[in-house]
Amino acid sequence: MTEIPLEHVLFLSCILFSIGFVGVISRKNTLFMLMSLEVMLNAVGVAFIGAGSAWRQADGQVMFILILTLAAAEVAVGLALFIRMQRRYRSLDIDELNEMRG
Amino acid sequence: MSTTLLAALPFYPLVSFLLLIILGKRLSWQQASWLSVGAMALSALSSGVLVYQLSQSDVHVLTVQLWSWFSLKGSTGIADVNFAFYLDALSSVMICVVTGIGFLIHLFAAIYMKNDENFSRFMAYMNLFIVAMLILVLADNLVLLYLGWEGVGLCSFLLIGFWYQEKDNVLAARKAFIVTRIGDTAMAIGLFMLFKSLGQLNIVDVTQAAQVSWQVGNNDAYWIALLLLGGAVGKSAQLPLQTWLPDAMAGPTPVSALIHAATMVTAGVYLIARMHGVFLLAPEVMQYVAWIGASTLLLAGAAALVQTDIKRVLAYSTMSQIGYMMLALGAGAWSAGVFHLMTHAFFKALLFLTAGSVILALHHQQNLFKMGGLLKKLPVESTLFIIGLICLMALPGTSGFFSKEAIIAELWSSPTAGAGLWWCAIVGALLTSIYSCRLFFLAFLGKQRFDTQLHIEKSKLLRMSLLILAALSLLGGLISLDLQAVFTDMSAPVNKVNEPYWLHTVAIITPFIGITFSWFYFARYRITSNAEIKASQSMLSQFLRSGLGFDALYQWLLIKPYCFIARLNRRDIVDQMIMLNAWYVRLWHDTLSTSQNGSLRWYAAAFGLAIVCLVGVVTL
Amino acid sequence: MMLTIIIFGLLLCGGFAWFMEGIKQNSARWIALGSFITFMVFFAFSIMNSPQSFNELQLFVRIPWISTFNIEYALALDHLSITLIILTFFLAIICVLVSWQEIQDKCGFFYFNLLASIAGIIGVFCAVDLFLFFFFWEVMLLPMTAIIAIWGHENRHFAAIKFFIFTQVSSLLMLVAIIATAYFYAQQTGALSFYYQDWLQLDIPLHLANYLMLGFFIAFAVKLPSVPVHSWLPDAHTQAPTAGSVLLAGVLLKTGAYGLIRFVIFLFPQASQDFAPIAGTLAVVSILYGAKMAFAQTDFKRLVAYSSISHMGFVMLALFAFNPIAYQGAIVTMVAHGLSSAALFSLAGMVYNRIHSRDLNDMGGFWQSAPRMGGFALAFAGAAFGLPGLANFVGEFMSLVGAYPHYPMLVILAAFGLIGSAIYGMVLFQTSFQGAPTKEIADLSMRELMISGSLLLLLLIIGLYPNLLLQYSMGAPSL
Amino acid sequence: MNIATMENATMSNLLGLNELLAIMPQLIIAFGIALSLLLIAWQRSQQMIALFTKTILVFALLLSVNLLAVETTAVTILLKVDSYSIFTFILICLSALVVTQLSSQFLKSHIEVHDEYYVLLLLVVLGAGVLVASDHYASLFLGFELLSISFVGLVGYIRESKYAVETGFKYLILSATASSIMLLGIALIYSQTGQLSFAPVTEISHLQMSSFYAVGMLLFLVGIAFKLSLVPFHFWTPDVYQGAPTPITLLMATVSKVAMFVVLMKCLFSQSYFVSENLVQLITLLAVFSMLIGNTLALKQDNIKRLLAYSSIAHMGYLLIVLLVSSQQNMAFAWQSAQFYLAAYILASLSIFTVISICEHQNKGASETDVQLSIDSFKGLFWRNRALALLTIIAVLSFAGIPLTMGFIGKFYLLSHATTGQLWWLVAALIVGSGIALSYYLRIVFVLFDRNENELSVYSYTSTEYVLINVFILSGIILGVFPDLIGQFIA
Repeated sequence: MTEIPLEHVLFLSCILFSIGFVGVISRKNTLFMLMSLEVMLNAVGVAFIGAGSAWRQADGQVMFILILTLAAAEVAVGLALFIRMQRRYRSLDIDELNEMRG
Repeated sequence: MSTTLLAALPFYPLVSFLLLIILGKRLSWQQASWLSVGAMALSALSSGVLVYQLSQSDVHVLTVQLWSWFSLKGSTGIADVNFAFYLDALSSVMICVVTGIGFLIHLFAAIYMKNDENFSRFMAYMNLFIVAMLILVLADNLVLLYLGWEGVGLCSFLLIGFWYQEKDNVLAARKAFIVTRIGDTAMAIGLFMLFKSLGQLNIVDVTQAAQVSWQVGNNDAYWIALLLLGGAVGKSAQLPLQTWLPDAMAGPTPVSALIHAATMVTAGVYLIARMHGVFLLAPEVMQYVAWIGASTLLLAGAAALVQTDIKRVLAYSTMSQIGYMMLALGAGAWSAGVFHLMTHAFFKALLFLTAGSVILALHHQQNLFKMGGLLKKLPVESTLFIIGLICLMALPGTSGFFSKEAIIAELWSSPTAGAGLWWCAIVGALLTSIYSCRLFFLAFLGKQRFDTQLHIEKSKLLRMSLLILAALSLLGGLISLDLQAVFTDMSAPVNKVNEPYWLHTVAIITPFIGITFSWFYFARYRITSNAEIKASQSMLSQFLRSGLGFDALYQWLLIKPYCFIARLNRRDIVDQMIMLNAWYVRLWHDTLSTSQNGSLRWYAAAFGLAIVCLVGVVTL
Repeated sequence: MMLTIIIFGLLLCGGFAWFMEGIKQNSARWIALGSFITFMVFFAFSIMNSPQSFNELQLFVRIPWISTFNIEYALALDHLSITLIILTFFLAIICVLVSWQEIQDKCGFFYFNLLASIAGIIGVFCAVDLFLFFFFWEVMLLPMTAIIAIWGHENRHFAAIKFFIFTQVSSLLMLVAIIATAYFYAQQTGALSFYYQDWLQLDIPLHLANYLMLGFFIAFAVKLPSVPVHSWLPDAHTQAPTAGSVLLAGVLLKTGAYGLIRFVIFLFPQASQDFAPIAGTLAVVSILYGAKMAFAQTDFKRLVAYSSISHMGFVMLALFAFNPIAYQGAIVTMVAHGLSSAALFSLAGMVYNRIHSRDLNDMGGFWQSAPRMGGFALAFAGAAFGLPGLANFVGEFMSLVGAYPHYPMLVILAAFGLIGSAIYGMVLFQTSFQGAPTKEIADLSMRELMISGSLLLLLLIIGLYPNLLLQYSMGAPSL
Repeated sequence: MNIATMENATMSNLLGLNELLAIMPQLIIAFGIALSLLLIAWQRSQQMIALFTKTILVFALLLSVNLLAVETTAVTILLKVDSYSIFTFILICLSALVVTQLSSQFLKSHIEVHDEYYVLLLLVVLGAGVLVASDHYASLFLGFELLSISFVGLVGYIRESKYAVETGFKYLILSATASSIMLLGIALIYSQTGQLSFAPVTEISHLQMSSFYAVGMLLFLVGIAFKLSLVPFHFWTPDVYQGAPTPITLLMATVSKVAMFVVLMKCLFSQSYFVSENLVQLITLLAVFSMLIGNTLALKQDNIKRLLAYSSIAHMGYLLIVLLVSSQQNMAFAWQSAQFYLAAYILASLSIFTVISICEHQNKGASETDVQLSIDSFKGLFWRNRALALLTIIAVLSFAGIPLTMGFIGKFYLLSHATTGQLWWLVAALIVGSGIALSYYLRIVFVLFDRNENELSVYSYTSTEYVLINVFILSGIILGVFPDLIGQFIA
């Protein structure tokens, strides 16, 4: 079937990435921030897969697997912190966490 | 033998100065006065011997070099400046005046200042002054002359401000020093120009090099002579820089007698006389000298008419007499000018010292309108004062007559002076006689306007010194100065052929006209009527009394703006400009630290913003 | 070898003094005094009987130090540095004597800083490798800043920081110029070198030489305070302790002038000749501005600080006149200003110890109760406004005579500085010592008499017989 | 065809003995981690785990010291070990050693046993080791992630401290975003060049045009810049430095910065990036901004840790000068200056943080969990404890770049690099930046000498700390006066 041009894939991943980034910036609840982090990482995965297939190499997919492990590790640590925040601040609003300034 | 005598001349007063300063309070009055007056006697004696030896020696010049000061490796070879003394006819006259009159004044001062508690400090300053004056007069190069010049300025500052407890003495001393310093700077610039064009600073070499390399009216000669004139004007209190002399009367009277009558104020005249080689090459500057002399002459004469303080009258009269000397030098009558310098030293010292003893008698009362009728009370002082006055007025026979006539005679046909200046001299002589008579009537005739008991000083030494001075001022005219050796070379013979015949007669009778006029005009001062006599407060007399408003002019023109600028920029604008940067950085700190507001979402937003901008930078 | 012994010897003595203070009270100052005197005598003797004639730079030691940039530890001496080193030693002794009673707490550390800064200054005067010169140039700053910051008066931190930043930022410019010249040398001859003698043979194209010369000039103009960058000096002086001010005015300003001679005029002759008119105007502006500002001050030390800005203006004017007489005049002015400003500052210290204030309005009529101090004050104020017979006059006269053929207008303006100096000299002397006696102060003690006496004696000797200094610099290279 | 070539390449690398030897230090750290996990399972005691970590680090250090003379060997296409990476790894191990010494002091005040702290520490060192030796984007990615994730754990380690959660979250979210941005950059680069290794790309020409490559390189740089806390991306640094426990702040300031910078240099230099004009412009922009804004922000800062955070931003700005290389032979000198400057920076940070942690330990009352040291808490330190004050002075002067300290020679290297490269803008920014920096560095030094402080308690510290302090003082001065001792290692 016809070859999907590389630029389309890259544009897709960039758009997906900026959606995730905007999610991190706008969301007030920490859980949703973690989720949008995931969105960004998956967008990068798409880009790697696209690039790998364009060059007929397996490196893209190898990198994607590594990214998956990274995402998992991050979320694990993020959720641990999420629970401690819930216990200490009784709320999940990220804006609670701004005592250090100046 | 004579060279060692010459070399040692200034060292006697120097040694006594050092002893007086170091031992200071431990010396009793006798020891201090013996030390200082003895040193003066020694130097007077040795200068007498020197003058005698000079006249015997064939080449009429004595030089001695003590040590080499420094050497200026200029473009035109090495000009080394060293501590060396040069004695010729001109400087022999000067050292005689300085040491002779100086000795007499020291004698008078020893008794006059007897009960002042830091007497030794006073005599030390007087000796230091004599040292500086001798160095000035004997210097063989202009830099050593400048050393004496500033030394003399410093001593006049110390002596004017001797009673530094009162505020106005302090201000008078400061004014004297700074005004003379302005003159000295002009002279210093003159020296720089001189060295640049001639490469020499030694007086004899300068005169010879000037003859060789410059012709008459040369531009360099013009500027150098003008600047040297600036120096002389500053030191001899001539027109532009004369405001300090009347205030200098704040010092003790022997100081006024020594410094502000006999020696220091004549330093300017000596400088011009010594550098006549340069001045002759710049005729316009000689005209300026003449005009400055004439205008100061008239200004001082007018101011002296309305003064209330006896010492200020004498101060203005000194200023006008030095105006005469300047006029003489300007007209090219070098030896007449120097002769007048000598005679003026005699009678002006006499006048000041007698005024001093009068003031002492009246318990430091200097206001003329508080004196009167002293002829009967102080017969000796008044006779001496009369002798001084007649010399001042140049009545025939007195020393003043000979010297003033010599000057006036040369004015009419001299190329750089002329009829106009001659008439100024005559009007000046008229003014002199008027204010002298006014002074005499106010102080010695008329009703006694004081009630305190007179404190008569009976000391023989005082009387003896005054008598010697009186004799000198009367017979001074007979001393014939042969200064031709110094001034022969260039002064072209002045043809006196078409002078009007009535020249001499007018010159002789002007003083008498002045006396008769003031006899009638100031009648109410001399008759013993009990009408109240006060100084006239009219606008004109106020204006004249303040020295024709020069003080106010300089205050408004120079001192006020300088103080204003200084106060305006007290905290150093340049410093604030640099501190502005520090403030600017602190401002940036405050703005930037608001961006650290601690909220995570703001950090991420900033992150994103930065990426967007950088992508824009990279792609475009 | 001798110079290294002196520099590191001084440092060791400093450490020893600091250590001994802990053991025995007041022992530090004796050690400091003793070490200064012994090193001075040692230096004088080794110079006296050393065979070389010091008209040219005589190398003393040259060993490789940082091989990656082949920087060497090279020290050399010539007449200029010998005169300045002897002046430094003399003023160091004066510093110790002046702070005999003034420094009471932590004096061990104080004398350590004093000895360290003197070692740094001597290093500056004899370093011949440019990197080593810069190294000593910065090292001498540290103890000086410490002295100002720890033993200074009320807002000493501000003055110390301002002093340090001014000098540091400008010397960074110099570092850039040093590196650029070194690499230019490497381009020309292949090998990188910081050695001064190699750089002298280098002919640098004019457009590059202008920038390099400017880099050096700015650093030295900050140190020799010329007007636009002078404002650190009054603050540093008012806040520094007396010894600090004596050291700062007496010697640190001379390192700026020394740098100008050695690394601006000799190293970039053509570029500095083009730059000379600007430098001349800067010098005259600092003379007149210094005199005017001095007149406006009411603080004793601030007035003397502005007066030294005015005096150093004469030095810069003389140096940029490229005339042998002016060169000698500059050297004499440097030494004379060192002595006269050190004297005025020690006087200020003595007055401060008695009435605990530097403000001229609190003073008045001291001559009545302290005649000897009044005499010395008059002499030192006389030296400050160039009274002939004292050393400053000879220096200023020769500088102006030498500079006149090159800049007639500038010299005439500079001569107005003489009047300005007379005015502030009068204000300084008369407001404090004449007028109605306000306070009774004790006259000079034996120690203070020794200080002022020796300074006055030196001023008189140089004033009346300057050949002591001049016969050395007679052979100044014909500029 | 591609896979085949790759196969035999890896086959030949893996078995070679000297390749194995080349990456032996990293391997030792990895085994160390596994063994310490076993140790925790066997017996949990605070001293045991600390001692074990120290032995592992010392062992790795010794091994890499005698590896210094090895010539560059490529271990699999992922890693390439050369003398630069070995020297940097030595620096990393040294700072890790000091951190373990300080943290064992730091953790003593908490009751429970903290074994996983040391495991995370070793993980950080391993991550840095991988980064330093990496020659491939994948190994870069692995090292980077290993470093960031373990730092998230370490940063929020002290449970009771009120800032722990906030620091943890801030670091997690922002470093995750940064790593995803970097990955996106790598993906874009990979899509254009077709190779993930750092080897020089064959045809450069068409790359200039494609904006994807340019954006990719930019995003990659942004990810690294975040870690180096350069200006537009520096916001997280002050808060995290203040919130984290002192040894961890030291670890972050030294190990993570050094590793990131060396990997950036390896990546950029090997791909001869300096051909593209706007990348050079970008780096200049970043450098100038970090120098000026970093110093300005630190001006009136009172909290000592925040102040050091801003000063490290400024120092990374100075360091960026080294990246702007104009020619091939200039690159060797660039490596020398970078390594010397990093050594000086690390030594200074180690010394100042040792002083801070000792002072913190003294000031800490029984109750409160963490104490924020401000500059005034150093008041009069010189008269109370001379050694500590001397150490602070040398550290601060070395940061400011004043002679007699190593920092000056580091600044000298940078300045000579900048002047030979005619980077006049950067020289100007350096001079202005160090002018501003002086004002806050001197403030610290002068506070030490304030003597109107009533005589507080004299600081007491254990013998190892005493040795540590004296070693830092001596090395600070000796390396400052005789920089050749380090010089010939780097050359």
